[in-house]
Amino acid sequence: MGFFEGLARIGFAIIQIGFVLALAPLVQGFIKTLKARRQFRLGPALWQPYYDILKYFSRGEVVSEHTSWISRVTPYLVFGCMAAAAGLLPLFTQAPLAFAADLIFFVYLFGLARVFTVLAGLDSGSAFGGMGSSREMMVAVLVEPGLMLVLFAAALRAGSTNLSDIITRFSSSGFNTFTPSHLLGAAGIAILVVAETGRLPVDNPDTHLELTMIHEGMLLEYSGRSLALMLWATNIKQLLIISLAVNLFVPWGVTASLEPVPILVGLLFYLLKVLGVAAALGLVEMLRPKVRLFKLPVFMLSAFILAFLAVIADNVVR
Amino acid sequence: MDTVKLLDFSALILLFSTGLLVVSRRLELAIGLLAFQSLVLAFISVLVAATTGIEHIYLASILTVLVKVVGATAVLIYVLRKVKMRRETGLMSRGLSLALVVGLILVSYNTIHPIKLANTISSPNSLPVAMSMVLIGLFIMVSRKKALMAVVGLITIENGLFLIALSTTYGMPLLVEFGIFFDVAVGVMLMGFFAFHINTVFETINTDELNRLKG
Amino acid sequence: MIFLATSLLYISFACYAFGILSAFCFSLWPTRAILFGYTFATIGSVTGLAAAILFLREPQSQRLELFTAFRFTNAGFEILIDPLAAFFLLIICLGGSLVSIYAIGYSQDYIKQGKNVSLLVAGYNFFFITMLAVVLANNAFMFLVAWELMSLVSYFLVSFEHEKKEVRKAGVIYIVTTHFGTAFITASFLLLFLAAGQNLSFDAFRAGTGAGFSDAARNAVFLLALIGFGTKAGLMPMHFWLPRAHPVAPSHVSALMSGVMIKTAIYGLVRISFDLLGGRTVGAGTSSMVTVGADAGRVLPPSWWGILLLIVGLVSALLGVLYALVEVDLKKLLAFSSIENMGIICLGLGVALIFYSLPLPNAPALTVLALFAAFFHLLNHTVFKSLLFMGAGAVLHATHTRNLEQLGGLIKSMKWTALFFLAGCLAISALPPFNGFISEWLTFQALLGLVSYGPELWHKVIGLLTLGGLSLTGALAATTFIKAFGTGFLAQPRSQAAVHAHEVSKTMRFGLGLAAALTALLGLGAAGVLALLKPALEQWTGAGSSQAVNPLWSLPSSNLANSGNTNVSGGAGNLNLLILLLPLVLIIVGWGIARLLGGKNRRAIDETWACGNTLKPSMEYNSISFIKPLRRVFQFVLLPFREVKITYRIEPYFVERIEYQSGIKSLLNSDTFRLARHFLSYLNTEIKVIQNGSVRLYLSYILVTLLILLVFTR
Amino acid sequence: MPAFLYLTLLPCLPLAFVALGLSRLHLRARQSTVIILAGTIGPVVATVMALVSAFNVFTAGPVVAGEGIFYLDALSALMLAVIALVSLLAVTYSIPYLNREMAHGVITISKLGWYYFWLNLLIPAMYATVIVNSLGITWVLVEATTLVSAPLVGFYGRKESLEATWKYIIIAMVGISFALLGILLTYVASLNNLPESGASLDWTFLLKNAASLDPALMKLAFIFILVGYGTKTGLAPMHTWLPDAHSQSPSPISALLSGALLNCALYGILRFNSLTKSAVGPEFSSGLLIIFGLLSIAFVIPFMIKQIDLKRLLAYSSVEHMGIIVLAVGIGGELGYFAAALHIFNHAIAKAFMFCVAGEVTERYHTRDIRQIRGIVHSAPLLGTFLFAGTLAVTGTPPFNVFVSEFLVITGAFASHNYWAAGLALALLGVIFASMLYHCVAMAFGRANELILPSDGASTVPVHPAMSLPDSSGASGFNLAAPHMPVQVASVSALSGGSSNEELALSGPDASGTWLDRAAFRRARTGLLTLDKPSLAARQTRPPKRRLAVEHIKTKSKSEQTNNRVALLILVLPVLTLLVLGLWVPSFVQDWANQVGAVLR
Repeated sequence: MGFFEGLARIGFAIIQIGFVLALAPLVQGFIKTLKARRQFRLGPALWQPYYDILKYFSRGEVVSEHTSWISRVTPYLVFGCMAAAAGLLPLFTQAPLAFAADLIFFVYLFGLARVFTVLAGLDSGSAFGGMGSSREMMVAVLVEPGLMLVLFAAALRAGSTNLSDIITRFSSSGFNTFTPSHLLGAAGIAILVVAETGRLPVDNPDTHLELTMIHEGMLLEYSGRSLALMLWATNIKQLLIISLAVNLFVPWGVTASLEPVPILVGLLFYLLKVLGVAAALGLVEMLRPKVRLFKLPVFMLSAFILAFLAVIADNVVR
Repeated sequence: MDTVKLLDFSALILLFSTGLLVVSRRLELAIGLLAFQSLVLAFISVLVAATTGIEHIYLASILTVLVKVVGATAVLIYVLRKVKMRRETGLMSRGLSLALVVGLILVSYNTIHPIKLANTISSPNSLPVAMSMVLIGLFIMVSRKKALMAVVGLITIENGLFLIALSTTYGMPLLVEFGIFFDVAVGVMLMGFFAFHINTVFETINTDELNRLKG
Repeated sequence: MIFLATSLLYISFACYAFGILSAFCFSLWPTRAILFGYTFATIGSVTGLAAAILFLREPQSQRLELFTAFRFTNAGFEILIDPLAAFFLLIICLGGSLVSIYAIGYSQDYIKQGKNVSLLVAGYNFFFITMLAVVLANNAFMFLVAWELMSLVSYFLVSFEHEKKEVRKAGVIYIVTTHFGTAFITASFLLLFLAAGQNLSFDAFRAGTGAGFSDAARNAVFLLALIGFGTKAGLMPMHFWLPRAHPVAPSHVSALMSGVMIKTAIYGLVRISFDLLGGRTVGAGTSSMVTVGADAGRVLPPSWWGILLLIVGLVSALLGVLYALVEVDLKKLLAFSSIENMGIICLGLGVALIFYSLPLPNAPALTVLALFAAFFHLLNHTVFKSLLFMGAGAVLHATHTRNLEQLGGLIKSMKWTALFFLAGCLAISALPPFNGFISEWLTFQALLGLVSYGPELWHKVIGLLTLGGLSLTGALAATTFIKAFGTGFLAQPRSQAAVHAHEVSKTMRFGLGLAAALTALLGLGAAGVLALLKPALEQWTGAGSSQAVNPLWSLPSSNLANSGNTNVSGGAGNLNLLILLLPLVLIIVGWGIARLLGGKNRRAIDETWACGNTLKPSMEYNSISFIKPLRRVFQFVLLPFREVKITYRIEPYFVERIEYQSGIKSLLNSDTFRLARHFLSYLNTEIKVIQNGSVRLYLSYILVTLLILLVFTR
Repeated sequence: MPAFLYLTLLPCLPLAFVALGLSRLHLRARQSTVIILAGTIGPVVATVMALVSAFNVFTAGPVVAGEGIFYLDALSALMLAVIALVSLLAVTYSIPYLNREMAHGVITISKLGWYYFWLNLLIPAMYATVIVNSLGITWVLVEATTLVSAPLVGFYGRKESLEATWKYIIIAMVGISFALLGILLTYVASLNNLPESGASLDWTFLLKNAASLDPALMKLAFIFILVGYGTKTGLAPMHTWLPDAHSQSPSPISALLSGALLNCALYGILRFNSLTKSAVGPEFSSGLLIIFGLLSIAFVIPFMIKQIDLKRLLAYSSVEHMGIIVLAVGIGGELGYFAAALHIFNHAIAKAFMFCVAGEVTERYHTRDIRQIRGIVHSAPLLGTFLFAGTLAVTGTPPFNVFVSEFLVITGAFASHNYWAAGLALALLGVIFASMLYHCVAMAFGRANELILPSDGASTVPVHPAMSLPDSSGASGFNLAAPHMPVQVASVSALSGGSSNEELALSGPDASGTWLDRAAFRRARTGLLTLDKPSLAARQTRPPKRRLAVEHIKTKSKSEQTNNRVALLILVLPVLTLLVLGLWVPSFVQDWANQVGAVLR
C-alpha cells in the first residue's frame, strides 16, 4: 500500500464513516415516522432524531455521585467502536478498511461497546441500570452464537472471514448466490437483526417502563452530551446491523469498481435496501407484542438452528 | 499283624480320638483325649523306630511322652484347675461339627491321594490321617471358644505334623526335630501362661471376650 | 547464543535455589525472607524468560544429561530443551516474572497473622523448580518425579492457611485427585516404555512408537494421557478439585497455579500426542500409516483423538463458564473460568490434532494455525489469569473477603487495581484490542478451517457446534467478568469491609500493572509472538509450514478461499492488528464531535435516581441478581433452587421473618461425593466385620484359605 | 569372615541377661541408664557386624560357613542389612522413648530389664533366621521369633496388649505349623526324588536339586508354606493378627516388627518360591503370589480409610507393602525381582521410621487416636515435617525411596504384560495414598487447640500407655490430671512409689473442672479408663462438645524436652536415607539388588 493510496483510503474511510454517522438517525426517524403513520398518528418529524441529538449535545449533563470514570468514558468509547465498525463494513462499494474488515472483529467491536454500556449501567448503582444491564447481557448471550454462526455460514460459503470479500463474492456470483443455505442464513439473520437492534418483540426502544426496557435502562443515568453520544451510537449500530444483513444476503448493488455510475447505483440500491428493512422492522414492531423475556431463548435458538442448517445444507448440497 | 497294618490301625485310632475331641464338651475329657492321642503317637514312633532302626526316633518318642503326654497335659490341667471351669457351652452342634470334620477328612484324602511316595513304610492311611489331624486341629481352634481349647487344637495340629514326619520321613534331621520340640514346649507354656494371665485380667478365658481390638 | 541461553537457564535455577535458601536463612526475619526470596524468584524468572526467548530463537534442541536414578530401564534425569519445552519455559518464567514482585507485597499480611512465611517463600521458589523440571524432562522417570513433586509442592502451598478447615479439605481433594491423575499418566508412559524396549527415556519412546506399535496401544496411551493430564488441566469432568483448591491458596499461588501450573498438563498432552506418539516417518506397518502422497510413511494418529479433545474442550469451556457465571466467590469464579480457558485451549489443540492426523496437502499449515491458536491462548491465559488472580488477591488483601456480594465501589478506593483488573476482564472476555481477542479469533479461524476442510461430515458438524459453543462461551465469559467487575468494583460498597478498602502496596500494583500492560501489548504484538513461537509451532509439521508470519502486523487465518492451497500468508482472511487501535482514534473523534457540537461540557453532580428514595447499597443489583435471567435460561444445566421460608406472626397477614435461600446444584455435585463417602463408610462399617476381633474368625480365614487352595489350585 | 557370622549373634545374647539381671538389683530410677546401655550395646555391635557380613557377601559372593550350618547369599545379606538397620533405629530410638516412659511412670525398672532381655533375644533370632542354611532351622527360628516377640507385644500389660499378644501367638503359631507341614512335604519330596544323595533341608542342597523334586508334592508344599509363612508375613487374609500386635507394642518394637520381623517370614516364602519354580514351573507360584499380593493390597483399604488408630493404620500399611513385595516377586522378570529386592529394603526403612514418628506423636499427644491429634506442625514443626515425609514415603510418593520401588513394581508388571495387575495395583495404591494422606493431614494441620471432642466419652482408642494400668508388679498410686493429659477424664497416670490405692494425688495446673468420683476412679483402675461405657444420663443428653486446651503440649520438663530433641535427631538420618534413595539409587545398591534378584529367580 503506497503512501498516497493510504491517504486516499483514510480519506475514503472518513467519508464512509461520516456517511453512516449522518444517515443513522434518519433511519431511526424513518422507522418512527412509519410506525406513527401506520398507527394513524402524526408522529414526530422525520428529522426528530437529529434534533434530539443536537439538543442533548448542547445541554449540560448531570452525573450521579456514585459513578466512576467508567460512566464518563463509556459514551465516547461506545461511539468510537460504532464509528470504527462503520468503517469496516462495505455498504455500496468496498469497505474503506477492507483489509481489516474481519467479521469476528466486527462483532467483537459491538461486544466491546456493549460491555462498556453494561458496566455504565451498573456504575450508578441504580436498580434500573442493573436491570437493564442484566437483561442486556442475557439477550447478548442468546444472540451471540446465532449471529456468529450466521456470519460464519456466509464466511464458509465465501471462503473468507473478511466481510468485504464475502460481500464481493456474493454480489459477483449473481443469482447463483441463492442457495438453500443462503435462504436459511437470511431467515436466521432476520431474527437476529430484531434482537440486535433492540426492537420489539425483544426490546421496546420507546419506553422507560421497567417491565419492558432493556437498553433504555442502562442509559437512564445519562444526560447531556453523553446521552447524545449514546443515542447516536445506538442509531449507528442499528444502521450497521441492517446494512450487514442486507449486504450479506441481498448483495446486489455492492460494487467493486470506482466508477461514479456504479457507485451511484450502488448507493441507491443500498438506501432502498436499508429503508426496506427499516420498514419491515417498523411493521413487525406494530404487529407483534413484546415477547416475554424468558421466551427469548426459543426465539434465539431458532436463529441458531437456521444458521446451523445453513452450513450443513451448504455442505450436503455441494 | 505286620507293621503297616499296625500303623494303619493306630492312625485310625488317632483319627477317631481326634473326632471325639471335636465333639467333647468337657474340658477334662478333651485334655485326656489329647494325652491319649499323644500317647498313640509315641507308640507309633516307637513302632517306626523299631522298624527302621533309626535311633533318634526313640528319642523323639521319649520326648513326645515327656513334652506332650506329661508336660502339656500337666500345664493344661493346672490351668484348668486354676480357672475353675469344666464345660463349654454355646458351641456349634455336634452333628454339624462332625459333618464338617468329615468334609475336612475328605479334603485331606483328596489332597494326599495323587501323591505317590516311593520311600516310606507308611500305611495308605497315615498320611491322610495326619493331614486330617492338622485341619481338624485348626477346626477345633475355630469352633471352640475357650482359650484352653485353642491350645488343645494347636497340639492336635502339632501331633498331625509329627505323624507326617514319622510316617514319611522317619523324622526330620535331629537338630530340626529338637528345635521343633523345644518350640512346642515353649509355645505351650507361653500359651498356658497367657491363658492364665487373660483369665486374671479379663476374668474369663473365653476367647470371644477378647474383641476390643477390631477394625 | 545457545551457551548464553543455557547459562541463563542455570542462573535461573540457581536463583530459585537461592530463593529457597534465603527463605530458610531469614526464617527469623520474615520481612527479609519475603523480600529476598521473592526477589530471587523474580530474577530467576526474568533470566529464565530471557533464556526461553533465546532458545526459541535458536531452535535446535539442547540435551543435558544430569544423572541416572537407576540403570535399570534407563531411568534418569536428563533434560531436552526443544522449542516446545522452550515455549513452556517461557510460560512458566513469564508467570513467575509477573507474580513474584506482586508476591512481595501480598505476603506481608501473613507476617501479621503470625504465619511461617519462610515456608511459603521456599515452597514458592521450589514450585518453579519443579514446574521447570516437568517441562524440561526428557525421561519418563524424571517427568513423573517432577510432576508429583510439583503437585506436592503446590499442595503444600494450597494448604498454607491450613488452620481453616475449608483449606485442608480442598487441599486433600486436590492432592488425591491429582495423584490419581498421575497414576493414569504413569500407565500411559509405561505403555510407551514397553514399546521403547523397556527404556524410560523419551528418546527411546520416540523411536519406539513407529510401525511396530499397535493401534490399540497407541489409543490406550492417548486416552490414559488425556485422563491423566486432563485431571491436572481441570478438564470436565475431572475438574472438581480445581474450583476448590485454587481459591483457597494464597492469591499469588493461585495466580501461579491457574496461570502456569495447569498449563503443564497441556504440555504433557502435546508432548505425548504430537511428539512421543507423533506421526513419525517409518518403514511400513500399522494400519493407520499413509502410503501415498507427501506424507507417505507417516504413522498418523486417528482423527478421533482430536474430535475427543474438541468435545472435552467444548464441554469444559461451556460448563466452566456457566459455573463461573453463577459464582459469587471471586476467586472461585476465576478458577471456573480457568476451566473454561483450558477448554478453549483444548479446542485449538483438538483442531491441530485433527489436521495433524489428516493426510491433506494443506494440513500442516492448518495444524500450525490451530496450534498457534492453542499456544497463544495458553500464553494469554497465563497473563490475564495471573492478572485477575492477583487482582482478586489485592481485593482480598484490602477487604478480607472474596465474596462479591460484600464488595462494590472499590473503583474509587482502589483506582489502580480497578483499572488493571478491568484490563484483565476485557482481555479474558476476548475483547479487542486485548490479547484474549487475538487467540479467540485464531481459535475461530482454526475451527472454520476444520469445518471447511474436514473431509468427513462429522468433522463439519462437530466443528460447527464448537463454533457456536465458543461464541456462546465468549458471550458468557463477558457476562461473567462484567458481573465480577461491575459488582466488585462499581456502584456503592455493599459492606463495611468494602467501605474501608484501601489501595494496595506499590509492589502489588507493579505486578498488576505489568500484567495489564502485557495484555494490551500481546494483543497488538501478536505477530511478534507468532514469529517467536514459530519453531515451537513447526516442530512436527516441518519448517516453513507457517509461512504466513512475514507481514509483521498481520496474522494468518485459514484463508478459506483457497482450498487446496496451503499458503496462508497475506490476503483476504487476515486481521490487521493496527486496526485494533481504530476505536481509540475514534474515541477522540467522538470527543471532538461532542466538543464541536456542544461546546465546553458543563457537568453537575447529583444523586442517582432511585424513584425518590435515597439510594442504598441494598437496592443495587448484586451479582446474583445480575445473572439471574441467565441462570434461568440455563437452568437445565445449572439446576438452580430456591427455598423461601416464611414465618408469620399472624398468618397470613403479618410476616415475622422471611428466609430466602438460593443457589445452584452442580452436575458433579456434592451428592456425588456424598455417595462416594457413603460407599466408603459402608465399606467401613460393613467390611470391618471381617476384622471384628474374634480370634476364631481369624483362624477360620486361614482354614478357608487353605481349603480353597487345596481344593482348587492343585 | 566366618568369625563375623557367629559374632553377629553373640553380642546380644549375654547382654540380654545382663540387662535383666541389672534390673533386678533394685536400682534407682536414675540408674536405668545402665540397663539401657547394657541393652543397647549388643544390637549396635551386631548391627555393625551384620552390615560387614552383608557387605562381604555382596562383594565376594555367597558364603557357606560353620560346617554348613550357615549359608549367606545376596538375599540373606539383604535381610541382614535390613534387620541391622531397623534394629539400630529401634534400639537407638528406644532410649529416648523408654526414658520418657519411665518419666511418665508407665514402666518400671523391672519392666525395662525385661524389655531389653526380650529385645536382645529377638534381634539375634532374626539375624539367625536369615543366615542358617537349613530351611528347617529357619522354621525353628521363625517360630522362636514369635515366642520372644510375644512378651514385647504384650509389654504394657494392658487388656488390649494382652489380647493382641494372645492373638499373635495363636495365629502365628497355627500359621507357622502349616509352614512346618510345607517344610515336611519338601523334605518328603527330597527324600522321594533324591534317595541317593541323602536328603537334607539345606538350602545349598535343595537349590542344586530343585529341578528334580516332585512337582505335585512341591505344589502342596508351597501352598502350606504360603499360608503358613504368609500368616507370619501378614498376607491377607491371614494378616489379622498384625494390626493388633503391631499397634499394641511399644513404638520401637512396632518398628522392629514391621521393618524386620515380617521380612524374616517373607524370607521363607521367597526361598520356597525359588524352589517351587524350578520344580513346578513359574506359573503356579507366580499366580498365587500375584493373587495374594493384590489381595493384601486390596484387603487393607476399608480398614485404612476410616482408621482411628495411628499405629493400626501403619500396621495395615505394612500388610499392603508385604503384598506389594509378594506381587513383585510374583510378577517376576528381571524388573520384578529387582523391584522386590529394593522394596524390601525401602519399606523396612520407611516403615520403621514411620513407626518411630508415630511413637513421637504418641509421646506428645498421649493418644494414638487420630481424631484427637491435631496441629502437629504447630506444636512440633519438625515432627510434622517428619510425619509428612514418612507418610509420603510410605505411600510411594516421590521424591522418597518407596516411590522408586513401587514404580518399578508397576513397571515390571507392565513389562511382564500383567496389565490388569498393574492397573489394579495403581488404583489400589491411589486409594491407600488418599486414606493415609487424609489421616496425615488431619493430624499434622490445623491447630492443636482447635480439637473438639465429644465429652460423653473418649474414643475406643485412647490408650497411650500413660493412661493405662501399671503392670501387676508396678505402682499403686494414681495421679489425676497430669499436666500433659488431653482428656481430663482419661488423664490417669501411674506414679511409681505412690502411697496407697485410696490416696489420690490430685495435681496439675489445669486440674480444675470436673473431678472423677471415686467410683469412676476405681472403674478406671480396673481398666475402664476410657469411660467407653458412659453413664446412661450422659448418653441420653449428649453434652455439648468440649474444646480442649492442649496448650500444655509445649510446656514440658527439661529432661522431656531433651528426650524429644534426641528422638527427633535420631530420626533425621532415616528420613535423609528415604529422600536420597528416592532420587538416586547408587550403582552399588543397584548391583546388590540385582544380586538379590538373581537369588530370587
